[in-house]
Amino acid sequence: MNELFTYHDMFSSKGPEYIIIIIFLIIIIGFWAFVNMNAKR
Amino acid sequence: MDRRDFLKIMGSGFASIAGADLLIPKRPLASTPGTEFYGILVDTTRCIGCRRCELGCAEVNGLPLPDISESTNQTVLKTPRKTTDRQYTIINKYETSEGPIYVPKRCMHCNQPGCVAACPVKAMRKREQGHVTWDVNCIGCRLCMISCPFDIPKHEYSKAFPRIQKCNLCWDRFNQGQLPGCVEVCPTQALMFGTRRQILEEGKRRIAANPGKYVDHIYGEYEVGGTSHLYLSAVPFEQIGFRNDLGTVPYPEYSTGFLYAVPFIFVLWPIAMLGMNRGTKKENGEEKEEHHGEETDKGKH
Amino acid sequence: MAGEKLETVAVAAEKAESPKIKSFGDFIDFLKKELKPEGSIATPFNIISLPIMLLGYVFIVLRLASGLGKPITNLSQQYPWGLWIGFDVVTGVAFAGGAYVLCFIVYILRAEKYHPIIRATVLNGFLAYLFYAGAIVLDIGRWWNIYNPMVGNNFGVNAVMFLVAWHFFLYMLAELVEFSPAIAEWLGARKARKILGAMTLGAVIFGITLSTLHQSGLGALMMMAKSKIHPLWYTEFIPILYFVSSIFAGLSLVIFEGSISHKVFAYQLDEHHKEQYNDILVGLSRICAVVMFGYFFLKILLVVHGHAVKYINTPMGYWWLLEMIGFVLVPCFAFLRGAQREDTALIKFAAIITMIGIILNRLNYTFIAYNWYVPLSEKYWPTPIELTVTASIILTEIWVFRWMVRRMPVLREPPAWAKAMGHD
Amino acid sequence: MRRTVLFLIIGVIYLILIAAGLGMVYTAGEPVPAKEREIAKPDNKISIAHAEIFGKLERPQVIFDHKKHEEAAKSEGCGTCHPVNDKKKLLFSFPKDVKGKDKEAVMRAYHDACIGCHKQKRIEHKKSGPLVCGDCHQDKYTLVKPISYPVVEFDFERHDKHVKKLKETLGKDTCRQCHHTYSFEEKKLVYKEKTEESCYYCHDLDKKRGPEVAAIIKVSAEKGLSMQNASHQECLNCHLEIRKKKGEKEAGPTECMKCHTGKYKTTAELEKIPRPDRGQKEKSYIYVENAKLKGVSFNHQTHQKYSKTCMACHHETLKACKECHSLTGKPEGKNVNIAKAYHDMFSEHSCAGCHSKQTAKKECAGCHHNIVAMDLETMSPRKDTCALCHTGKEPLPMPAPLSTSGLKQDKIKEVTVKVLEKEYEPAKFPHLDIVNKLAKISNDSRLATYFHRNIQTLCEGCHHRSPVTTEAEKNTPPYCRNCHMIVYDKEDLNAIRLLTAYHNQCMGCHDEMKIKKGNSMVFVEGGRCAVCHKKKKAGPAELTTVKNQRVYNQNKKIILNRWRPD
Repeated sequence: MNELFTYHDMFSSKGPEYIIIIIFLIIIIGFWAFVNMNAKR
Repeated sequence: MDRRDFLKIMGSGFASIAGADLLIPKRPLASTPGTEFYGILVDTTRCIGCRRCELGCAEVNGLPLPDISESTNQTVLKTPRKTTDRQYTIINKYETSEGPIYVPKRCMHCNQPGCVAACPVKAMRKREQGHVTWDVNCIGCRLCMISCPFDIPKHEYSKAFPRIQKCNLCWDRFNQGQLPGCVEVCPTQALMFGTRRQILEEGKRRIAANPGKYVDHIYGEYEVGGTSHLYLSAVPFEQIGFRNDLGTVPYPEYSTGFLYAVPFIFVLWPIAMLGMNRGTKKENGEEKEEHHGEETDKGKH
Repeated sequence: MAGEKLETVAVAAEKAESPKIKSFGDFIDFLKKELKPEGSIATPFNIISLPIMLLGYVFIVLRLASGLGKPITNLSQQYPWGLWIGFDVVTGVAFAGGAYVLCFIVYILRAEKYHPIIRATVLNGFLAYLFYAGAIVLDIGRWWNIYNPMVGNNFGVNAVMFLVAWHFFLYMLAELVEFSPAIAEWLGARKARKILGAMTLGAVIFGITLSTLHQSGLGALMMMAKSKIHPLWYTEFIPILYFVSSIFAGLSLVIFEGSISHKVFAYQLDEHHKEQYNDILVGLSRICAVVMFGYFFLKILLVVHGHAVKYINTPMGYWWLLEMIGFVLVPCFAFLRGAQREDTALIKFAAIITMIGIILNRLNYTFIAYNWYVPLSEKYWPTPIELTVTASIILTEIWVFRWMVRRMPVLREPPAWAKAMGHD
Repeated sequence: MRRTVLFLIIGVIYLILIAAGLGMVYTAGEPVPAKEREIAKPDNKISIAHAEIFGKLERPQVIFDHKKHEEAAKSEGCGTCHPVNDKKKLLFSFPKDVKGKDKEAVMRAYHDACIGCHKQKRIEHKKSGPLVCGDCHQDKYTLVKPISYPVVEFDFERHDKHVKKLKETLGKDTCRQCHHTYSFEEKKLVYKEKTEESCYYCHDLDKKRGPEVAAIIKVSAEKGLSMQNASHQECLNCHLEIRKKKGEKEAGPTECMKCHTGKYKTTAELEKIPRPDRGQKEKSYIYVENAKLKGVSFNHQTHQKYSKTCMACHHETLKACKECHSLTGKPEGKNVNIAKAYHDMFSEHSCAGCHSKQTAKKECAGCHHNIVAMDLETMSPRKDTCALCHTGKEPLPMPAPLSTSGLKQDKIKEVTVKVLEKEYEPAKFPHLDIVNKLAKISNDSRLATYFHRNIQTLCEGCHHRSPVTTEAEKNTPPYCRNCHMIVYDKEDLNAIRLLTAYHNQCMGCHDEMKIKKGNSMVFVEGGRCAVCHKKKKAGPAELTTVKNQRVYNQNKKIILNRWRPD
């Protein structure tokens, strides 16, 4: 019940989320290179 | 069912798949004019754990009668139980700071029940007077059991032709203008039957009238969007076996996100894919042709 | 399958010349002929599978006679859904996802490269649905009402289950249409072949849309179990997770199934197809890798979003990590590595790991991480009977699959007259 | 080939992981018991944990055996461990010099003091204590609750003992031995006769007091004289001195357990002990200038018998109420006006508060639990009730004890309740006995005797909502049936039915009065119901009011079995 009478920041996790997204976007570049790399020929 | 309304039904069926109805998912109406939710106010400070409600319930519903003699009560009440497919209501005993407290448990009859929203064939229904009832056109998918925050619907696993069993707030007796069996036989009026408006008022009045007797919280006033069963208690509700982590969002809300998405996907996907398909087509089909040609050669030799 | 090995491409070519069916009588004779088993029956596979299947059927009869309760299944009031829904239906459908993905690649994006395996995949998907829908009949308590969502007099139009039911039904039709050209060729029904071939694209688009919805719909079923599923697994975005995971689940099944059937039915394949095949595997594994990579980050994102990070350092947390790292990240890179050095063995291995991971993931939602807080004594685990029935369902599907592949132009080249018609 | 083996190995590893994981997950729901044990008998041991400084401990707490060390250091005396203040008085703190309040300093201080001493002893080849961490920080104490001693109650009896004993030697300056107050002029402790007060007023540092006392508290806080330190200093130093002068058995105890017994005297036990005399009046007529109501004549002597300390009422200082509380409230009284000061329901210090606490006692609660107490907020209070205290004359008239002789004995002898006839024998309700019992209870207590003016007052307990006056007039209080219907009132479903009325009234009273017989919560042999109404021998036509013949028939056997006499 107490969420009716107390404040809690429901967006408290947003910061980390953005960080993860940024990390993802950075990694994806390297990953993409890795995907297109070809061991043979 | 004559041909016309058969068509109507099929029509609505297909329309619903195409999502026409899903734009505004239908949910049990909170209150249509003239009808209001009925419910039961359970005052756990009044309950003396005589288990007569279990007996009354068993009688009106034709269930095997429990033995409520004192000697058995002592043993039965030792460990908290759950309702079963043979017992729609049970009383649990909890040792708390305020001494032993007896708590009758049964279907909470949510204002917006998860089980009703989950049912693919409307076998579970929220009546306009608040009763959540079960019907025989059920297919037994048991999604209602999964969707119920209080674990109330029970499936008769032992039977070859099972039913879903739960308290239906004595729907048929209600229509005969009678009280629910449990309420009728309660010797201390720990259960008060009435419209949700009345029992909520009464609960608040009791809390205000006896300072220090109750915790200032009516369980079911807001939980899962409000329930027709309301509980008063002298101790915090988690001490007498209630979950306090259910939140105040009506359970059907959780599936709306998906349901809203359906019609849009139905419109957008085909369009997008047709576009892609056409877009990737080679204007002069020669390449395809000769490709085929050589394959056919292979086929020959 | 020592038996088939003897057969030669010549035989295949001879089969490719399709029968002439004039009257219904001819059709019956033809069917009689076709129903006769090819090659010897006493192959090791048959010897193992047959008793299991028979036992399974016995148990199915038992279940219908005596209901779901013990000793048939371990289902309880705590755990309404067990192996039959959790594995047969939910997981099985995820595996069948390969069909719509490949259809999208081949028919929508026109990646002709993958054309050779499309029929096998679609057939596989179709059978999967057929038999897993069958599994539902076993699992639901009041199976005699199964038609109610279809023709019942009151539709739960805003229930997720209702959508899923209809989508199953319609998607089966769609896939049947997609596959029907093969049947037509088998029967040598040229006119029908032409019409059905023309219908393919429509069926494909309809099918993909439906798949998108019911793959995620299966996830949406669990949305109202918020208070019961462990917060590491429960998010508001379960449907999306289910959809995304169904992509690589389906593809890895295609890889797995393909690699087996290419051994078993090798005699049906011509050289051109064979040399193409490795290339196809590599391509598929690349797709898997990329999708899994995205899926991994999606999962992490949702855990943070759901304020569930604090649970990582608990038993459930370790279990979650095993699923995420052991069964998503590791196979993801295994796929990549395999793709780079065109190492089919590694790819197949990765596919298997991925499939196990998907199974675990789906079972987590149905009974492992579901009601995770109940003590051991009340927990659910499948009974031998449940396992046997599941096994027999899968084996039956394989038998039917084998029967159709042997007779219809699934892996083998369609007859010349059919090719001339084009479409698909 | 080698690769397949590799794959197999990896596969096996995966299998193991899954198995282990499943095992973990399936046992995740099991409850994990992690409870702190409590040491039953502290016997003179002290646990050194300092949660306020260290918070969560890295190593287990040290349980320090004070007795042992006392004996070991008998020759050197307490001075070896405990510091001495400027007045050559021992301060019972440890260790001697703690530099700062941070973890490092405190830990260092302890280690230096303890280990240093132990080392010293080793060097002197005497019996010595441990030097290694594990020997003091013993692992078995990790899950042990830090030892805490029960508070010492220096009740009137002990006070009386001390006074008598000291009078022999000290005579008239006995009191100044312990009692003192701080004067800001002289900046030191002074003693004024007839102003002795409890230590708590100034040394209970965490109580919030009025401006005057707060200033003094501030001083004692600076000096670190919390209640604990102050009392240890006062008592122990004195005891030790006497021990030096007169030897062991004359002197008071110096052992923890001797004072910290955890046994407390009840008011009843202390009733005979004369209260310390600082010139308080026996009876006083409480009268406030131009107050609305008449004055109250208050018997201080009788009242002080019912409280263990003076502080029970004199919460700030040992002054009269009106010193701080006036008609309109004064700052020194936190602006609480005198009406509130006397009638505050929820204060332990006010008359009304204390009296309403008395009504919660089990003898009284039976009736009083559903009688709403009257306080200032009550609209239109009953004049006769106010008049009970506000007599406006002295001496205070004590009414005669209640007697039931006035009532129509035979008429109210016994009541037979036939509500549950279908199922039970009619219940016999010993009405007269109960009335007599209540009268007795009332007569036994002074308070009740004073407030229950006539026997009809008692009727109100059960025959509620019917004023005394009506009952006084014609000797026939209403029946339960007059208000409570047998059936449900369809209009007002909350209306209490007769059945409920009986059950709630009877059992409610029994519960409140903690009567085991007829208690609603406690199971009894042969069943709670049978306590009041015996089961009928024959099976009932129907068990409940529910009409359900079909079910009844199909379950007849079960029912009859259950209703066969056992």
